[in-house]
Amino acid sequence: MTPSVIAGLLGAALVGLGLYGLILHPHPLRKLLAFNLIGSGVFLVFGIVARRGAAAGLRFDPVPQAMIITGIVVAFAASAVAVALILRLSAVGRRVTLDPEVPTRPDGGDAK
Amino acid sequence: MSLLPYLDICLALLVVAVAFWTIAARDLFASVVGYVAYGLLLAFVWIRLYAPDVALTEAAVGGGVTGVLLITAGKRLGGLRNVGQGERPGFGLSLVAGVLAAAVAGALCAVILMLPDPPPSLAPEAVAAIHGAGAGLGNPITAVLMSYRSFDTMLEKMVLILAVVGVWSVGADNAWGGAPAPFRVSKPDAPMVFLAQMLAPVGVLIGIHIFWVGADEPGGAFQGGALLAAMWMVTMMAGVAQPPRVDARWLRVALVAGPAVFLVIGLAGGVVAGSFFAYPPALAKPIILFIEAFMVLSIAAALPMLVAGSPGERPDR
Amino acid sequence: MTELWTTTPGGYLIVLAILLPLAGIILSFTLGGRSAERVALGSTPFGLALACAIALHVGRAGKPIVYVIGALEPPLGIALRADGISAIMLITTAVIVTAAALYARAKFATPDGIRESRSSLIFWIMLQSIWAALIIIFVSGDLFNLYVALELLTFAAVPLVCIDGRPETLVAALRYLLFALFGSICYLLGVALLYGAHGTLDIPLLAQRVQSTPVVWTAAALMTGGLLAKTALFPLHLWLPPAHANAPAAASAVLSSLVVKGSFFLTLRLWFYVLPGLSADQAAMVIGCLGSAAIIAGSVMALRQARLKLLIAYSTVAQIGYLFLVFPLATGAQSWSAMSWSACFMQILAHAFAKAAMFFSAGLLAEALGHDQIARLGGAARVLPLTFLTIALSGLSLMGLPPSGGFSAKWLMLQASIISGQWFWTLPILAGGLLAAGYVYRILAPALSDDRISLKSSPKRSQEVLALGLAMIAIALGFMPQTFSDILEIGRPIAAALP
Amino acid sequence: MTDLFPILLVASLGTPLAFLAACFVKGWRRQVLALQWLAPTPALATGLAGLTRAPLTYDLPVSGFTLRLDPPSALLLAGAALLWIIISAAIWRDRQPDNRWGLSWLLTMTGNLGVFIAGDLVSFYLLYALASIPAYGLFAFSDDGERKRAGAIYMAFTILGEALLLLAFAMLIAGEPHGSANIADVMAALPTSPWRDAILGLIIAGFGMKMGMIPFNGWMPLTYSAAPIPAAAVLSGAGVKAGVIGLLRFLPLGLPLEGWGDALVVMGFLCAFYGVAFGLVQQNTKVVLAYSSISQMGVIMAAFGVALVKGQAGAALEVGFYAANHLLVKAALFLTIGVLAIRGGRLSRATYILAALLALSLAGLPLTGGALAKIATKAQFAGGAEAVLATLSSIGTAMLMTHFLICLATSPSGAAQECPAGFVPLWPGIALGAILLPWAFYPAVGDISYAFEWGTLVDGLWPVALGVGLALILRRIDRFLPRVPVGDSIVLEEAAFGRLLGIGSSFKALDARLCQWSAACVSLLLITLALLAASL
Repeated sequence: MTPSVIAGLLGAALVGLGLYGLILHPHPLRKLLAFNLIGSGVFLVFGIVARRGAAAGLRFDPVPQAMIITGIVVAFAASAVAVALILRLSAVGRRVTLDPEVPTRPDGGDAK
Repeated sequence: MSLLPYLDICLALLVVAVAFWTIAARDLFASVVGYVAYGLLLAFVWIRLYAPDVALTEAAVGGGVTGVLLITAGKRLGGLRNVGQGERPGFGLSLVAGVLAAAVAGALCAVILMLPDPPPSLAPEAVAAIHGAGAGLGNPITAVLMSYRSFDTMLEKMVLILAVVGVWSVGADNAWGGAPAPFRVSKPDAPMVFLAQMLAPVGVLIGIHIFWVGADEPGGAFQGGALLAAMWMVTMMAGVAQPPRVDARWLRVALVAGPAVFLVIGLAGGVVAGSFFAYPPALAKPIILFIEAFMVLSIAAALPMLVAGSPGERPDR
Repeated sequence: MTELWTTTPGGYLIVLAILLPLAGIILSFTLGGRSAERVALGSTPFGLALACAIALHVGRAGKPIVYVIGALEPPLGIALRADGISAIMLITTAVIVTAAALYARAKFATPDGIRESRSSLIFWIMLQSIWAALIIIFVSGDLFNLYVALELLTFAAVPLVCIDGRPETLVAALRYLLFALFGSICYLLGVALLYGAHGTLDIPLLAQRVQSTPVVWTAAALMTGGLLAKTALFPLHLWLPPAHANAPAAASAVLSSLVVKGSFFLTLRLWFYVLPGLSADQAAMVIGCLGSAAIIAGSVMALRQARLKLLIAYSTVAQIGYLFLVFPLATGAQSWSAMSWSACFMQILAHAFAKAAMFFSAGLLAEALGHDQIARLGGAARVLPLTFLTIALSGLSLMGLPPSGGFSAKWLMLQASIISGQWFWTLPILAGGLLAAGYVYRILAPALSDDRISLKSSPKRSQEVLALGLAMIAIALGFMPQTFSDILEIGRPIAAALP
Repeated sequence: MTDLFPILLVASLGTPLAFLAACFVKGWRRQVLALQWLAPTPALATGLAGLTRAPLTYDLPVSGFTLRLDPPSALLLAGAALLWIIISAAIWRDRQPDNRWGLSWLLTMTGNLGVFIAGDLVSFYLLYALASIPAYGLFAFSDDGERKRAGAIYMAFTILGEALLLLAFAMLIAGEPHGSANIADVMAALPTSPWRDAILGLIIAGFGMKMGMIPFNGWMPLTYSAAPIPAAAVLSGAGVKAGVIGLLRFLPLGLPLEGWGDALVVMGFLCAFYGVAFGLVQQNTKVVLAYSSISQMGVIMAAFGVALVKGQAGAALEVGFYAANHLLVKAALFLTIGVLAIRGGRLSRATYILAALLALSLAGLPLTGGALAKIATKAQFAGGAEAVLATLSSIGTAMLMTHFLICLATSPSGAAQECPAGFVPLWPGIALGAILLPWAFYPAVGDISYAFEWGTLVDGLWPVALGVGLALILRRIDRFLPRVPVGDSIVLEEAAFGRLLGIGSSFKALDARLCQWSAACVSLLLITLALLAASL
C-alpha cells in the first residue's frame, strides 16, 4: 500500500462519509461541514493523481496541485456565503431548515 | 521496510475517525471543533503526498480561516432555539442514504485503484516549460497558477470578490454602508491585545516571506495572503483594529487590486507580448511577482471580509 | 490536427468578450453607487457587438475560432474556442442580458439621496457576473476552467435570488446554493478522475484520448449527475421553483432563461464533444427518460400553482425536460442527429426568449395589480393589453404552436424521434404541449373575460415593449432559415463523421 | 394572363395578412376592422377562377411556404370567401363590435381562407391553428359561466386535435425521403411509408375532431349555442370545412384502401344517424343546427370512406361540392334564426316558405342546391348498403330540419340581441343565394341536365316527404322523448376529465416528497449510479 493508494482510499471514504452527512443532517451548518468533507475527499483524489504523476525529477504533477489550491479557495468562498446566509436566516427569526415549509396559503390551483 | 506505511495507515484512520466524529457528533459545536482538527490533520496527509503548497493552503484555509468562520457561526447558532433538532431522519432513509453513500464510495475506490499505469502526467511538460521560455520560476506550481493557468487564477479571484459581495448582500438594507460587526468585542481582553500586538507584525513578515519565496519554493500568493488575513483577523478580534465599512473606497480597491492588475497586465500582454496573458520572457518573473503582490493584498482583504459577514449584524449578547 | 490549438484570426474577440464584463464587475464594485448601473448598462452594447462579431467570424470561417491564452498551448495552457453553438448562445445571452438590464433600470436604480443602495449594487454586479460566467462556459475549452466558471455562475445567481431579503427568499437561496455546490463537487470529482486517466482537461485533446474504461464512465456519470443537479432536471428540481419564483422579475428572467442553460450547455459539451466517440445509448436513454418525466411532472405542477411566478417557474422545469431528449436522439453519426441538434438549440433559444418575456410580464403584472394570484387576474387583459399580448405570444411558443420557435423545436424533435424509431418520445413531447396549453389557458382565459379589475399603478410602457420584443423574437425564431442549423454544426465532432 | 393567377393566389392569403398587419398601426385599427369585409375579395376571385383551371402549386419565395389550389379547394375557398364577405359587411355596417372581437374575427378569417390554399405541411398546420384557436375569442370572452365552459371545451378539443395532427404531420414528413414538406410530395410518399396506418388514424381522428366526429362531437353544440349568430354562421359554415379540406388533402383518395375506407364509412354513417337522433330531442334551434352539422359531416366522412374503398380519385371534387353546399346552407340557416328572432312573431307566409326551402335543401329537396349536392355524391353512394344508408340519412336530415322549423316557429328565441339588424333586409337574398348558387357552380362538377330528369326528381322528393311526415308524427309523441343535455357525451367526458384532474394532486404529493432535501440528494446519487451502470 503506497501512500497514494491509502490517500485515494481515504478520499473515497471521506466522500462517502460526507455524502451521508449531507443527505441526512437536518441542520444546514452540518450539511456545510459534510460538503466540506466531500470537498476534501475530492481534493485528495486530485492529490493522488498529482502524486502518481511524479515524473521528470518532480515528485508530483504540478497541474493538479495548482487545481487543488484553486479548488480550496473556491470551496472556502462557498462556505463563507453559505454561513452568511445561515446566520442571516437565524437572525430574521426563521427556523433554519432546508425543507419546504408547509404552504400557508391554500392551494387554489384547480386546473381548468 | 520502514514504519512509514504503518504511519500512513494510522494517519488515514485517524483522519477518518475525526471525520466520522464531525458527522456523527450530536452537538453542533462539537462537530465544528472536530472539523477544525480534521483540517489540520489533513495537512499532514498532504505533506505525505509531497504537496507542501497544498498542505500550507489546507492548514491556512481548511484549518485556520474556515475554522474561525465555522466556530463563530457555530457559537452563534448554538445559542439559538430555532435550530431544527427534532427532525431526525427515519431509519429507512438513513439506511438508503448509507447504502448509496457506501456504493458511491465503493465505486470511487474501485475506480481509483483502476487508474491507468503508467499514469499520465504533465510534470515533464511543466519542467520543460519552466526551464524553457516559460515562466522562469523555481516553483512549478506557482508557474502553473500564474502563467499556464493564469486564466483560472484570475477567475478564482473574481469568485472571491463575488463571494464577498454575496456575503455582504444578505445584510439588511438599512445596514448597508456600515461595518461588519462580529469581531467587535465589547471589552477587549488584555492578553488578546498583547497577543495581537506581538503576533501581528511577525505574522505579517512571515506572510510576506511566504509569498516572496513562493516563486521558487513552496508558498505563494495565496498562502502568504491567507497568513496576512489571519493577522488582520486577530487584530480585529482583539479590538486593536476596527473592521472597515463596506463602502470604504480603500477596502474596495484592496479587494479588486489583484484581479484588476492581473486583468490590465493580461490585456497589455496582447500588445506587448503578442498574446493576452503572455509575459515577455525576460520579464516574466518580475511581472508575476508584481501581480502576486497585489493578489496578496486582495486575499488579505477578502478572507477576513468573508469571515466577518454582512454589515450591521449585531453580535449576540 | 494542431490547428485545434493555434490562435485563429478573430480569436482575440473571445478574450475581449470575457474581459469586458469582468472589467465591468471590477469597475462597478470599486466605484459603487450609481456608477455600477452606468457601467453595466454602458457595457451591454459592446458585449452585444462582440457576440455578433464572434458569430460573424465563426459563420464566415465555417470552423471554430480559437484563442490560446498566453500563447501557451494545451495541455499545459488553456485554449478558448468559439464554435457554432457558442456563437448562437453568446448572441442569445447578450440580447437577454441587455433586455434584463434595461428592464431592471426602473427597479434597481439607486434611489435619490443615497450614495449607494444594497440591492442596486448587488444586482448590477451580479448581472454582469452571470454574463461573464456564461460567456466563459460557452467558449472555454478546459474542463477545470469550466468548473471555475460554473462556480462563478452559482455565486452570481444565488445573491440575486435573495436580493429582497425576505426570509423565504433566504431559504430558497440557501437551498439553491447548497444543492448547486453539491452538483459542482460531483462535477469536480469527475474532472479529477478524467485528469487521472488521461492527463489533460482540454476538450479536443480528451476527445482524442478517451477510451471506454470504467474510470471514464465513472467520471462521466459524476459530472453528468452534478450538471443535471445544476440544471434542475426532474427530480433534481427542488431548488428551482422557489428560487426563480422569489427573485425579482429581471433576475428571474435571467436565471430561468440563461443560467440553467449554462450547466445544460456543459452537459452537451461533455457528451457530444468530450465523449462523442464512445457509444452510450443506454445512458442517453436514462437521461431521455428523466427529461420525459420532467416534461410531464413539471407541466402538471405548473397547472396546479396558484401563483403566476411559480407557474412560470414550474414551466421552466418542464421545458428543460425537452432539452434532454437530445441525448437519445442525437448520439451517434445518424442521419437524424443534426435534426435533433437543431431542435435542441431551437428549444433553448425559444424557451430563453419566451420565458424571459413571461417573467418580465409577470413582474409587470405584480407591480400593476399588487399580487400575482392567477385566480384574481379576471379581466386584467382589458387594462393591460400589451402585457397579455406578450404572455399570449410567449405562451404560443411554450405550447409549441406555429409560428414560433417552440413549434420549430418540437416539429424537428417529433420528426427525429419518428425517423430514429424512438417513437415513444413523441408521447411526452405531445403531452407536454397539451399540458402547456392548459397552463397558458389558465392564465389567459380569466384575464380575457369581461370582469372588472382596478390597477394599482399603470406599468411603464418601455418595460412592456421590452417584454413584447422578447416574445416577438420567440415567435420570429419560427422563421429561422436553414443557415441556423448549418451554424450549429460548425465544430461539432460528430458532424465530421457524417457522410 | 396566365401569370396573374399565382399573384391572385398569393393575394388571397396576403390581403387578410395585410389587414392584420394594418391593425397594429397606431390609430388604424378601428377603420381596418370595419373594412375587413374587403379582405376576402381576392380569395373569392381566386376561388372562382380556380374552379375551372388545372391544379396550381406555387412556392412562395423566402418563407419556404407553398400554396396550392385545385378545383375542390377552389370551390370551398369561393364559398367561404363569399360567406366571410357578406357576414363581415353586414356586421360592421350595422354596429361596431369591440376591437378584441373584431381582431379574433379577422384572425379566424385569415386562417380559414388560408387553410384552403395551404400547400405544405407547416403552413397548413399554421393556418389550421389560426382558423381554430382565435375563434375562441368570438364567443368565450365573457363572464357568463356557460360560455366559459363552452370556450374551455372548445379549446381542449382544438388543442387535442392540433396535437394529433402535429404527430401525423411529423410522421408524414418523416416518411418523405427528400425532406420535402410539400403536401403533394408527402402524400406521394404515404403509400410506402412505414407509418401509413398510424398516420391515417391520426389524420382521421384529428380532422374528425374538427368535424364533430363521435365521440369528439360534444363541443359543437355547446360552441354554436354559446356563439353569437354571425359567429356561429361562419364557424358552422366555413370553420368546420377546415376539417373537410384536411381529409381532402390528406386521405390518399386515388388509392384503394379497404380497411380504412370501411372504417370511415361505418364511422361516417354512425355520425350521420347519431346527429339526427340527438338533434331531434333538442329544443334550442342553434343546438339543433349543430347536431345537423354533426350528421352532415358524417355523410361527408362516409363519402370519403367509400371513395377510399373504391379508390376514386375524382371524389375530391364531388365531396367538395357537397361540403360547399353545406357551407352556404348552414350559414344561411343560422342567420335565419337571428333574422326571424329580430322580426318577432309577425312572420309572413313567404318568409316561412323560404326558410323551409332553405332547411329542406339540406335534405336534398329537388331543384335546390342540396339536391345537386346529393347528385354530386351519387358516385359514392350508388348501389348496395351505401345507397340505402344514404337515403336513410336523407330521411333523417329531413326529419331534423322539420324539427328545426317547428322549433323556429314555436319556441321563443333570445337570438335577437346576438344578431345585427343589418341582416334582416339581406336575409331573403342570402337564403335564395344559398339555395340557388350551387347551380352556378355545378357545371364544374357534373352534367346539370341530370338534375331535371324525372327519376332524379322522384328519388329526391320521396325521402324528404317521408322525413317531414315522420317528423310531424314524432312531434305528437314529443313528450315521451328523453331529454339529453346539450353536447350529450361531453358530460361524461367532462366527468372523466375531472377524475383525471385528481391525478394532479398525487403529482403534487409526489413533487413535495421529491423536493425534500434528502430525497433530492438520494435522487442525485441514484441518477449518477444509474448512468454509471447504464454505460458500463
